[in-house]
Amino acid sequence: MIEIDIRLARPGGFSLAAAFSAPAAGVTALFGRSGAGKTTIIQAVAGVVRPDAGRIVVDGEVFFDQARGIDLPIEARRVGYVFQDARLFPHLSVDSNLRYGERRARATERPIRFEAVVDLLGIGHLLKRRPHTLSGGERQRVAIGRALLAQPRLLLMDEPLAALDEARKAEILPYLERLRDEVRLPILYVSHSIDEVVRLAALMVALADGRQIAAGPVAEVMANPELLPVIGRFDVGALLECTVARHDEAFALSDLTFPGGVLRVPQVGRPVGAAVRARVRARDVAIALSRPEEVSVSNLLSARIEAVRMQEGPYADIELSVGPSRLASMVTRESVARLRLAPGQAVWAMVKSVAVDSRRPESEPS
Amino acid sequence: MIEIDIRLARPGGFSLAAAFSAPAAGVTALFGRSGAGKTTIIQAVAGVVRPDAGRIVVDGEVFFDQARGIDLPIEARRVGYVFQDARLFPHLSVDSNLRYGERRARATERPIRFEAVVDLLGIGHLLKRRPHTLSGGERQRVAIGRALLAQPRLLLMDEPLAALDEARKAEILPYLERLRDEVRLPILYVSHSIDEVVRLAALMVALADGRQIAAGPVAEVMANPELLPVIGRFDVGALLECTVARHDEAFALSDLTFPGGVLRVPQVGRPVGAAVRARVRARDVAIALSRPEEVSVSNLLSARIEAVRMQEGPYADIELSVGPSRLASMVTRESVARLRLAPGQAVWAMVKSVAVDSRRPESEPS
Amino acid sequence: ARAQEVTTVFAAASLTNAFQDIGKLYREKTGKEVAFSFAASSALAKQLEAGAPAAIFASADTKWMDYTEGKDLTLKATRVTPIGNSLVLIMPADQAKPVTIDARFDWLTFLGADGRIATGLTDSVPAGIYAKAALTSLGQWDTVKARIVGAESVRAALALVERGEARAGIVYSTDAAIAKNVKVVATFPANSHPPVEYPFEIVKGQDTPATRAFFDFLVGTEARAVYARYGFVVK
Amino acid sequence: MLTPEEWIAVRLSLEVAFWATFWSLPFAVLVAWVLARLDFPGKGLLDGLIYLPLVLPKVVVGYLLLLTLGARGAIGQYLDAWFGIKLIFTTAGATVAAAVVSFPLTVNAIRLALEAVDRGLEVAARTLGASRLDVFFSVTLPLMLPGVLSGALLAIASALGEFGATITFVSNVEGQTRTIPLAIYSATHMPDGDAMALRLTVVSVVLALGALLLAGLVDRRIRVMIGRA
Amino acid sequence: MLTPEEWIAVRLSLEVAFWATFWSLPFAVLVAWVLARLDFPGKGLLDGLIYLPLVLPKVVVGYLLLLTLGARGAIGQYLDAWFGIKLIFTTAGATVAAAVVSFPLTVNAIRLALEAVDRGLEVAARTLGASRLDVFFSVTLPLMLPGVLSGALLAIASALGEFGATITFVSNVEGQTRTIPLAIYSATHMPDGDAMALRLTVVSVVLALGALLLAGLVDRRIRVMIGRA
Ligand SMILES: Nc1ncnc2c1ncn2[C@@H]1O[C@H](COP(=O)(O)OP(=O)(O)OP(=O)(O)O)[C@@H](O)[C@H]1O
Ligand SMILES: Nc1ncnc2c1ncn2[C@@H]1O[C@H](COP(=O)(O)OP(=O)(O)OP(=O)(O)O)[C@@H](O)[C@H]1O
Ligand SMILES: [Mg+2]
Ligand SMILES: [Mg+2]
Repeated sequence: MIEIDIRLARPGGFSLAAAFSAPAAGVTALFGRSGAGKTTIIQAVAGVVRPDAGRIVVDGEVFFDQARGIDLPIEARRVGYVFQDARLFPHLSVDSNLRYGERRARATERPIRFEAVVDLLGIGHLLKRRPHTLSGGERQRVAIGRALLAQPRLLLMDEPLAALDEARKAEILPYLERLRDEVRLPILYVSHSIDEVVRLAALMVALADGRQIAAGPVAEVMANPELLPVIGRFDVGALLECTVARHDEAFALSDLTFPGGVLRVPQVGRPVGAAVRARVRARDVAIALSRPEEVSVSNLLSARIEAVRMQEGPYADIELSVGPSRLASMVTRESVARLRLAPGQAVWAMVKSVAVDSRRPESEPS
Repeated sequence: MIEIDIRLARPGGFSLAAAFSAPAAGVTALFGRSGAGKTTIIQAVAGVVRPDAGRIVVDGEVFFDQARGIDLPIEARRVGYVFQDARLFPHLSVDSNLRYGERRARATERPIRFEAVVDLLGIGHLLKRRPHTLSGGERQRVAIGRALLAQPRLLLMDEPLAALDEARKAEILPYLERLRDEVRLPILYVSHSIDEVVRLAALMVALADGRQIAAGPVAEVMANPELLPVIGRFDVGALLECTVARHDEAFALSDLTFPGGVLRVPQVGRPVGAAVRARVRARDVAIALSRPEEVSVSNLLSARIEAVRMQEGPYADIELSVGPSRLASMVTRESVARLRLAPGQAVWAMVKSVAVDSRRPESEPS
Repeated sequence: ARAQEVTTVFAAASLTNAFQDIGKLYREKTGKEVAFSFAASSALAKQLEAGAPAAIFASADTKWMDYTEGKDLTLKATRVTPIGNSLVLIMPADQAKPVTIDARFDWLTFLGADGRIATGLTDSVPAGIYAKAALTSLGQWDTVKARIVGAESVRAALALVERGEARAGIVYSTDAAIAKNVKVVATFPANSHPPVEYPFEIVKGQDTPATRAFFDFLVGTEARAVYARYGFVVK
Repeated sequence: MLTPEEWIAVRLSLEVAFWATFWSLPFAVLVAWVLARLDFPGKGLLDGLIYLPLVLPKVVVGYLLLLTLGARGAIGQYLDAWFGIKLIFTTAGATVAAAVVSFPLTVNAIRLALEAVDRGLEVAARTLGASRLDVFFSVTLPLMLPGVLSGALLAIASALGEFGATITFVSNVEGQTRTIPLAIYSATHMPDGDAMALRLTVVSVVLALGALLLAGLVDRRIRVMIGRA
Repeated sequence: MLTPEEWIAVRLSLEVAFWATFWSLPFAVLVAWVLARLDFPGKGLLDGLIYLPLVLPKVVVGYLLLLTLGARGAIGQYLDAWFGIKLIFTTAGATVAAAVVSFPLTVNAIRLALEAVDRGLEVAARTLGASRLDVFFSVTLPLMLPGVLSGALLAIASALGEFGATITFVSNVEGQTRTIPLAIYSATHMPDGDAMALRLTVVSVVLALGALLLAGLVDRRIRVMIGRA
């Protein structure tokens, strides 16, 4: 359990107030525009910046408590901090940089292994090099490795993947998921990529100008209209809590049941009966008045229009219910007019299998 | 016209060889995985790194020519360089940082104005601050502004937007487009975001391990299968060269004609008759055997299957021809089996309007 | 520029007190300006050699005066030696007991197990040079050599004795006279060392009436009174 | 409190320290820059030459100055003949002696600060159109100011304490070259000199503390200015 | 080439310079760290105290050493009584004099280098579990090594040239305290001493250049090591 309740003011007018709690394992995303205060919160948790007031408690250990005068030194907090700038030690080789924290770490039950990290991050060929000879992305990968190998009990990641290419991101994300789940490592994660957030995070804290505008499960927070400009119109969508019903090994697909229906998605790496979460982007949901036949779209869900909201530009947001579950669809206003879409109407929601991201949720917030 | 033909080796085994040319105005994207050599090329053009051999010519001016012993000093090249790390002057206020290059710039016909840049980047409230008090994204924005205000004749941007939130990116991208078109500023652009690249760039140079694996118009290069892991499976797609046929002001939509059909897309800011480019992602294209009725999908294109390629996992790539144009569709292998999709078959391609990105192409490569 | 209007006198540092008093008297009497530079005779000689525009050179020993003469820097014909000094053995006041220095004096007993004798550098500071000469002529140099510590100036040697760091010191009687907390316990026999003399000469090319006037004043009766007051042996 | 003579020595010391620092600082910055940023044959020799005044006994330094810059010296004779500059016996000469002795210290301090300046920033400045010289004045110099200040402080301090080279080069002339250390030296040759020596020592200490205090304030300002506070 | 006496002086000078540097360096690093990283009342005073040996005429420094560390000195008497350490008239004393005089220079160089070390790296090290002390030895010290080296070089150079404080504190005892500068001083005060002074000056210069050369090599290595080459 991570409890954060801090206030602090910076010279120059910026002030921050945030209060949220996160489960002992799992990813909590910090989200907000540039300058919103994300790094500041991470710094406060690491002990790099001292809040003016409040408390920070991680796993029952008080990191900071202004009232009781507690302020644990940085090194006693054992947080793995991936800085927004990599901060590699220039006088050490990549290898020694990686080993720096490892050598100082306490013994843990399930240590994060050097070879595993080096493989994952693809930095094996760089081990003998000096940081100043690395490219931007290479530097960031080494920084991630260094933080992981310190065997932290809390991981603070400040836009760790921003400098990386998609392929590398795609490799690192599942590893972070595994850490989250297997090592049960709580992670505070700053990212501008809603994809990363949705994929990794259970909780999300949204900040604007130092104010905490929302905190809670990712799906709820993302529904907050204040966040639309930050997330970007095209990434809005619904999250469905599902159960793995069946695997289709031949086609590498899985059927997920959710309250109200079934979703056919690219195979998920979880056993039948396991809980998974599926993200269905509004832009990927089309609407048909009658059941379309002979289409490549595998998911045809019988739905009811709950609301139609005209938006700026050509867009309209349609809120759908599929049984007790909710879906969102983004269509053009013209389609609304053409199909005469209206609340209460029974329609078919068309969702391409390939467009559904499913992920393995970790222990949910209490 | 920018001509680059360079070779250089780094201690530690990395060697680079790249040769491409880019038009005098327009954006050329450098694309490749972390450590591929993107920054190295930019540095060579800026004069920060000296190639072992080759030449670099910009607008007829020889920046570097190993054979003729020419190596123009950095300051004489007048390139606006946005560094991967911001490199703001710590002893100067944000205002003075911005003015630094402006004060040293030559008079130009269409100067980039201070107020415009400050507004665009949303850094007006930071002008009096010192760099060390800025957040990561704020720093990067100031660095972009500083480079622009130096009134460069060539812009070198090394992942300039990676640290920014979507909303900010969405504001800056159109401005860069305007610079590209109105000031006719050539731009070399490094980015991991294929969205940015597609939106801005006419040309694309793909690098892997210092080798240039492809160079040419974005659409062609993106078709290169070697690039798939870098671009990410979900961002693959087709680019259609279109002409604006009609605007539908009421619904804020535009009709674009392309060889073989018409696309209905969110309104583009170009007059009727203008050329635009539309990007249709493979994941956004569904296939129907008969023309679906009463669906929200606005674009139903009569197409022919040219090829069906089974991929790893659940995926299959379908190559479609719509008249003389090509489209790509990504479906599940199961759909291929269910609909018995095969080359030669006549089908309908369903493309949601909201899923089409259209952009204004600048002068194309010669 | 100022060196032209006033008479500049190069004087050995040990003449500091006396010359300053004499200069004051001269100023009061004639209204004319004189300026002094007090430093080691060697430094002053070298400066003269380098063209320093001093008018009068007052050395603390004959060697450096011979040196400047030899280089044709000072006028041999003007040499006067109005004062001298005697060499004395001093001890911290609280341990002082008079002794007699002669060829039979037992230095090692006098100094004890690790007592030291402080004096000027025995190869460069005049008092040290005379001390070495005296001990040599008494046949005792080799015995006490290891106990001698050479200071940068007589004043520094005095400090060592005053502080009790050295058991004894060999200095000029004039130095002993101005020191606190030390007592003269013996005077070296005058014949044990070359006479301690302060030769004065006019610098070549500076033999003007103004220089002459002060040069004569330096050896006049008023000046001699001042020398005597500071313990010099006036000739 | 102080006698008029002592006041003269104090004033003179301040003058010498100020001018020695003032004149040597630009050269020290230049030399530090050359040593830190350029590579040329004979650089090692230049480096060595600069450390010489530190390695040699100050008396020898003074003597070498006397040989070169004295009225009959290798350079000194021309200084006089051509420019009418007389160094021997003059405050100017004392200033030269102080400057020469403090030079290695100043250069070293400035050089260390210079080497810590991020070259990436210099490159950034050049991409913004600044020439090397411009970069130096607009980026490098401001960022190394703490080192320059520290160098200046060392120069002032060592000028205030300089004795051997001064007395050997320009002698000990009241009002011209008799700075505080020389006055202390003279005081020790006077019967009642101990009190004077002590007073002057205290004055030295007070001056040094004053300079240090001032430098501390300036330093804080500079650091705030260059964002390193 | 050199007389036996001169050889003794050279050997002694080297010994003194080496040990003075060796012993003062750790203290200099400590003091520099305290001055650069801590804030406490009286810091200004400590700062001032450290510059004192630079500001005061060296002869005064030597005299103050005599008053405190002489056999009858405030501290010296206990050094002798408790530890049997005798400084006056000994090589150990000459070493102390050289160390004290060079201390401000060493501290200043180290401090400048220390202040240039990026604190962000120190913070990063602490997040990785390193205590402050650990951070100092594993991050700060390596990164400031060029400054420590430069400080050591200054210490060696100024020890080689130290005269005033040495002769005043420990006098000129052959084989114990008669270092090169003392020998040169004597030589310059002898009418026929020029040749000897010149020889010893040349030796000083050669030693200094040697030290510089060595430092240059070490410096290059260090810079490569810390990635600042
Ligand atoms: N100074 C150097 N010495 C040795 N190797 C270097 C040096 N600078 C860069 N390299 C190597 O050259 C290769 C290309 O580096 P470059 O910075 O151009 O990569 P990049 O494509 O910009 O990668 P990224 O996306 O991670 O920033 C990398 O493998 C890097 O390790
Ligand atoms: N040392 C400082 N002094 C004054 N203001 C500061 C300081 N550090 C940060 N700030 C301000 O505090 C605000 C929050 O900064 P923070 O670094 O937490 O932002 P962020 O959310 O991480 O932004 P980004 O996405 O751009 O990194 C910003 O407006 C920034 O300008
Ligand atoms: Mg941040
Ligand atoms: Mg790069």
